[in-house]
Amino acid sequence: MSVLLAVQGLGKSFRGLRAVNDVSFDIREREIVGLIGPNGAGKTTAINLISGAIRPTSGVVRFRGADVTGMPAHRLARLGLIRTFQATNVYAGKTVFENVYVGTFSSRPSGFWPSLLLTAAFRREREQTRSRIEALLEDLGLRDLADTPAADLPYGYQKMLGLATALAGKPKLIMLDEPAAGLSAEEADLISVLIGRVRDQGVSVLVVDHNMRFMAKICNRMVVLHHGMELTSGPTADVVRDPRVLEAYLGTEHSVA
Amino acid sequence: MFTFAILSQIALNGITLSAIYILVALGFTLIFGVMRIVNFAHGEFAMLGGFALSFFYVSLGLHFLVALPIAAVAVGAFSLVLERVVYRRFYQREMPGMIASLGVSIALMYGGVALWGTHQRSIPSAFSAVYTIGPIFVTAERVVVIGVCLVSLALFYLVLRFTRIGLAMRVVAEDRITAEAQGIDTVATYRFAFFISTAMAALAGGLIGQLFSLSPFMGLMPLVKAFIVVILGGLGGILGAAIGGLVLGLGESFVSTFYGASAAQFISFGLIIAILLFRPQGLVGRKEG
Amino acid sequence: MSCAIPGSWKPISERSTQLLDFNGVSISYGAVRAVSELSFAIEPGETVALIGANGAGKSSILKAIMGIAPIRHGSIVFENGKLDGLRTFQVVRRGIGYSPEGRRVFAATSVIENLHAGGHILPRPQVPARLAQVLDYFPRLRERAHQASGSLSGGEQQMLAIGRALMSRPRLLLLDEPTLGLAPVMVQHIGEVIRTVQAAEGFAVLVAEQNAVWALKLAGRGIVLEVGHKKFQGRSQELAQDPVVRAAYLGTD
Amino acid sequence: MALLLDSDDAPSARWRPLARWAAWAAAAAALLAFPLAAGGFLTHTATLVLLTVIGAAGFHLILRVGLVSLGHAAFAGIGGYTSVILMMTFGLPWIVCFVAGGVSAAALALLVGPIVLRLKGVYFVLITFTFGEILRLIFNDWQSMTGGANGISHIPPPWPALMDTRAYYYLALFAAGAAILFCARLLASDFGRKMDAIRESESLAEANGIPVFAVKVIVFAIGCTLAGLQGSLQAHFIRLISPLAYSFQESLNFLVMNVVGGSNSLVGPIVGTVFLVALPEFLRGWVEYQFIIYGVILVVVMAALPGGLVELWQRACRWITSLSTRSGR
Amino acid sequence: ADLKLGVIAPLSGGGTDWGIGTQRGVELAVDEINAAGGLRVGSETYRVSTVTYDDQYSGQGGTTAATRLIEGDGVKFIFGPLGSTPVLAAQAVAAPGKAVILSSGYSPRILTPQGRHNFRVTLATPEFAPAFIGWLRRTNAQAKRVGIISPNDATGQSVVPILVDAYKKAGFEVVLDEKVERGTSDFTPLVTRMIAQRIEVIELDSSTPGDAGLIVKQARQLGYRGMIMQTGGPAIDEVVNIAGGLAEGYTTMEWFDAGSPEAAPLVAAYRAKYGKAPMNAFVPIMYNAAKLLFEAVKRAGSTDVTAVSAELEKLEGHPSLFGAVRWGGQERYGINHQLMTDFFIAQVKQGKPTVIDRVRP
Ligand SMILES: Nc1ncnc2c1ncn2[C@@H]1O[C@H](COP(=O)(O)OP(=O)(O)OP(=O)(O)O)[C@@H](O)[C@H]1O
Ligand SMILES: Nc1ncnc2c1ncn2[C@@H]1O[C@H](COP(=O)(O)OP(=O)(O)OP(=O)(O)O)[C@@H](O)[C@H]1O
Ligand SMILES: [Mg+2]
Ligand SMILES: [Mg+2]
Repeated sequence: MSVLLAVQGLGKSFRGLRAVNDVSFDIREREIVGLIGPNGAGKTTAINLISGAIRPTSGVVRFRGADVTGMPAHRLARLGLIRTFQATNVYAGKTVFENVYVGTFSSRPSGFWPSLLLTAAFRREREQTRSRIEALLEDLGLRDLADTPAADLPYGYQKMLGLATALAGKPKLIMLDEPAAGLSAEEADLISVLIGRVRDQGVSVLVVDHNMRFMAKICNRMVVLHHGMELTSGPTADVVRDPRVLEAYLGTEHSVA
Repeated sequence: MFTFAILSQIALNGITLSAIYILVALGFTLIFGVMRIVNFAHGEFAMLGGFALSFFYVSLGLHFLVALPIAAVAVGAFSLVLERVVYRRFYQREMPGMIASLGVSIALMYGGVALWGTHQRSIPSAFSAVYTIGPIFVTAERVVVIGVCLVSLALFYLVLRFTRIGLAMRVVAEDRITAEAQGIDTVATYRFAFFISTAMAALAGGLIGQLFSLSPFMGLMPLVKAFIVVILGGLGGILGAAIGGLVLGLGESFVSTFYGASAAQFISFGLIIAILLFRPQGLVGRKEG
Repeated sequence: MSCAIPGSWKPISERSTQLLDFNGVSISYGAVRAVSELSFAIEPGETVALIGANGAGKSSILKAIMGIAPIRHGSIVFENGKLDGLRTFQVVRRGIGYSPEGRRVFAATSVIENLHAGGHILPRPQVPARLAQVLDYFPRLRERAHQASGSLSGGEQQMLAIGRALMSRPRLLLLDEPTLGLAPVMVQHIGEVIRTVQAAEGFAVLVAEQNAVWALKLAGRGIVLEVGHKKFQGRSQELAQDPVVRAAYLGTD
Repeated sequence: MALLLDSDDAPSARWRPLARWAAWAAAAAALLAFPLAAGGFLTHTATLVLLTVIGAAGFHLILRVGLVSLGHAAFAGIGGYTSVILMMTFGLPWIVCFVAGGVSAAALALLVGPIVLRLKGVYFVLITFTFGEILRLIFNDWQSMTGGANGISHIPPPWPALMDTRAYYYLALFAAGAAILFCARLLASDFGRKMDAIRESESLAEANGIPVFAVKVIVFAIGCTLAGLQGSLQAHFIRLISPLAYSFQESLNFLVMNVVGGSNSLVGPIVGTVFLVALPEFLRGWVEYQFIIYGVILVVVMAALPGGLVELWQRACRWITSLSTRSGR
Repeated sequence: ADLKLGVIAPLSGGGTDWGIGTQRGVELAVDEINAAGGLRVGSETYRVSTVTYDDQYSGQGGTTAATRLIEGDGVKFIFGPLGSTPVLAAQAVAAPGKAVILSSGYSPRILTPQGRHNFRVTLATPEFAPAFIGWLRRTNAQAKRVGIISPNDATGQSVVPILVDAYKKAGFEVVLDEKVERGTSDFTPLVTRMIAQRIEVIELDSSTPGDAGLIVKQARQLGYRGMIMQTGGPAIDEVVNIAGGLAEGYTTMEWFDAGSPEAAPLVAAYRAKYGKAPMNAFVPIMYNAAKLLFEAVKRAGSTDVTAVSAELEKLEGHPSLFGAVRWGGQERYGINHQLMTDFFIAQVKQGKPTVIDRVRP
């Protein structure tokens, strides 16, 4: 399996505070990598750096072989690198359907005129998109909410919607910041199944979450951050038994059921 | 040709101007910060302040330094009525709020026309003395203006930084519901902020009336200046307003003395653009949100 | 169903010791009915967990108590005083602390100032001491004391939200998804903190959680909601054993 | 038509197609017949409304990406002066000047857009305000070219036949119609959805692969172009052009029209323009109090209809549909 | 029958004062003639009424107002506007021959040989500037360095060159020429500039009364000792009102000596109708213009635009509030449609406006 994303010596500091410090790791195709670590370890910042939301102070990011360090997020998205956010992932004023529709833009020919002039070709293509979106909503059990304004959804559904929107962009690599947070065990399981399926369709996943049941279930490998630095990394089974990880992150009560 | 004497004269003029700008700007930024309303009527509250002062000082013959605060409080009180019937509906709703306040502005302005006519009038100088410090002329008027501004600036700073109500105003500005969930009476907080804001505008209006002249249309100038000052300083509150005010006041004064009126317009506008481009968040502004 | 026993404790009418009486309350947003005719009670010092899937109505219940969400029928009584009709800040002054869903810290203001805001209703002299106390509960906040809260990590923000709610020395603490986005070790830590503080100050806790495992560990009893109705209620251990509950809310592997 | 308006922008979207067609036909007929029925002055006013609508629509586009430009009127000025000067000093045919008016505004927008669009929110408002005022000062002070504050008078109409207000009305009607259709399509298209996404959350839009900055620049340019075209048409209609008409207060008027009409659908600025240009006519009875009343009306409208006047219409629709459904069972 | 007169004037914004003056002047004349049983033209007797529209001092406003008067209200006689731009705009609408326009804008372009129905009923700068400045030269021989402060608006821009020219001709040196944006209220920088340039005469040109007052006040406060003149924009009362004691010596022109016996009835009528609100120069000017129009209509025996214009031209010598009518402007504008009137030079003495001289352009 070839390397899809390669991060080398990534670093970012905010007024002296080293949020991310010389972090390196790879993600291969069809692989689900977990990025874990205590609160404030730098996970979200790492995702921001990779996705182009903010510029790294040091380090290189290569995606599908090309150096994409500091490339604007929207171009990365079109290259197939899409991320979700820890907090807001929805366009509050738009309906569920419209949210996902926006998600599809990065995966579609975005001709200005065809859509303006409603060419036949465009209309055909839009129909396909429509059905694709409906399938997606079906998958996440959002079908019935298709016309609800995102703002009125309870927290959990908003999470789901954010995921759907990201997936609609047909990513090669998707980076999820706490997708299971605020979801009930049942829903978390649903998501993990979904992510599994996404992977089977040939998408790699970088996932950040504190729900270890969830993480343990889906991750092939894990990278552990601590104070912005890589604490350890390796196969999930090893990582979750690593005493340093238990001490710094998982805590004594923890057990991977 | 521009001797030291003249330079210091210019500086003095500039500082007086700055003082007034800052006074107006503070109230403006307070309302914007707390209620998210760009209050187009802010200048009209200054206008009312001017006429209120002329009522208490000229008509009732109170001492200037007594009449001034009374006028400010009177206008603040009146503004609370508007707060109740108009502004309260528009808190945290920028667009409609902007337009509604524009409506208030127009109504007040032409209400003023109906009441006082359109001709410009003046508030006779309370302090006609003119000191000559060395070669420069310092009118007592201007000293008073600067003094009043310094005092209210200081007070305002202390309140906002070190008192509960100050903190309350700042957190209410950020998230009303959560603030309320801390036990803060947000409605009362709004009312307080609104009162302070309009009272300060009125204070400035009084000073403008004393220094320059009164007319129902006098509100536009303070509004535009406040707008520039606030954003130039960055919505960073007091420090921002203070710096923005000084930059604008001194800038205008020097530029238009050296290069004349029309050039001054271009230069000062050019300056504003330049500053904004180098400091997209204003001189001391933080990123919003 | 071993634990679906409504009568597993005395009916509301017979209890006078109760702190909060949530009595036949319905909550709806326009057409959406979030909670219908729900009743439960909380006794002083006890901890009750509200668990349920998304949209079950957990947050709505807490919001209703806080006077944020409008209630259609029913009444909410706290220490023999009606809460419904009060404005939120008045509810707080009655002695209820609230840590909202999704943290909602004051992003632009510093950590310290957030906590000060939390202490708004305390007599001024008491604030510094209380502040020190809370910072002891959450040493991480002390480290970040003067950082703008918006730039805190997710978890740090959650600690801040809880700390802020504790500032006012509430007799009833409402926590909406307090473990949301917290590292396991931190989840555990928060649980301990809540227990210690509770032991020290004797307030009652009503916690709405997705993380049922944790919630049921923390709470003496639990109420399981499903689309606005009480589905089960019972002692935590019992609920934790119940197969149906396990399947739906604790997760199976 | 139905196709052209398959968008959130058609308040009539809820209607059955037939009713929709009927309505459009009726509206078109009314607009075409208007000058025949109305007197010279009403036609004059109507023409002004139609022309203003073009600029207001341009303003609306910019508003839809969450930006308020207080330099909008100044861009109308650019269009106006360009076209007038080309026609009167260089004697070029009107159509050339007209196009040049639009192009010049567009060019300037593309030039400054990338600079000013680095700013957001109120900062953008201030910089556009400042930029607009600078343009106004140039109009005002460059006397050799713009005739200074006196402006340029005795501007010839596009062609002699258009001396007549009624004739000009139809030109304006055509222009406004075209502009509106264009905007409606734009907003209904994918590009329009991108605009809305940007307004809601820039960071999220960026993450969803929308080139936020580029989109903003394009929208700004299109909006300003419309302003420029209006400026040109208006100058040749009023037959006089002077800097006063391009101050920031005029830009503010565009904002008022949008918000009073309703700022989240294209119908808003249209309704708003009609309302705000017509309103003073109704108020003219009370010379002294007209402005007070005007101000109060602004407040009342905003208080009663936060979504602007279109809300009335939407409420009406909802009411009708509710009736029909009730009668249905 | 009914005769509607149109008035176009700024009734909002800066120029409102003069706008209201214009409106009141016409109304006073109308009241007078109606009281006298109406305007009798041949066999007909008309009840006269007025329709006033605000032009907001802008070109577009002028167009709209004029269109409305002519197309909407079928008005044939228009008083005002008084801003150069709106006047030009209104004339464009009225052409050809739809209405007689008795305006009072300063711009030289207002009178053209083609504009057969356009009259100007106030003196414009080209008429009074030489006379006034000549007077200045006579009264203080030594002064030399002049600084002009004028509003950067249509009037200012079109008038200043004429002033500069007049000053040069009278042997002065115009050292500074400052154009001020509307809404400026702090003139200290400009005055400081003037002082630094050792200016001896500050010329306020067409500054609004308010601005003039402020400039005078601030100049004196900064220790300026020289002359302060205003060639135009008559408003000495407001200047005194604003500058108070500091207005001493401020010199300007008055169209009209409100103290003179001829003025008494008008002043009385004004007081009766409008109370003690200050009566500015446009009241007598437009009152006078209206009476001239009535006379011309009487003589024409019809309300036909062409006929009335012709009669207006023939009013030469007819007695009026400003003395016998004189039409001028032929040599300057190629048409004799400029009403020539004597004007007065007023100066603030012991805090009171005092007429100190009478000048004939
Ligand atoms: N813009 C910023 N300015 C200053 N400090 C920041 C900024 N953004 C993040 N930080 C700090 O950097 C550290 C890492 O933050 P980050 O959000 O990446 O943590 P995280 O691993 O995502 O934590 P969590 O799991 O709680 O979300 C935190 O200590 C945070 O306070
Ligand atoms: N502001 C609102 N407007 C309309 N409907 C709302 C609003 N808030 C909540 N709802 C609806 O009320 C129901 C209950 O929402 P609530 O947030 O209480 O559920 P929850 O149990 O807290 O879900 P979660 O676990 O995701 O937080 C949901 O169906 C939701 O769609
Ligand atoms: Mg994070
Ligand atoms: Mg919830």
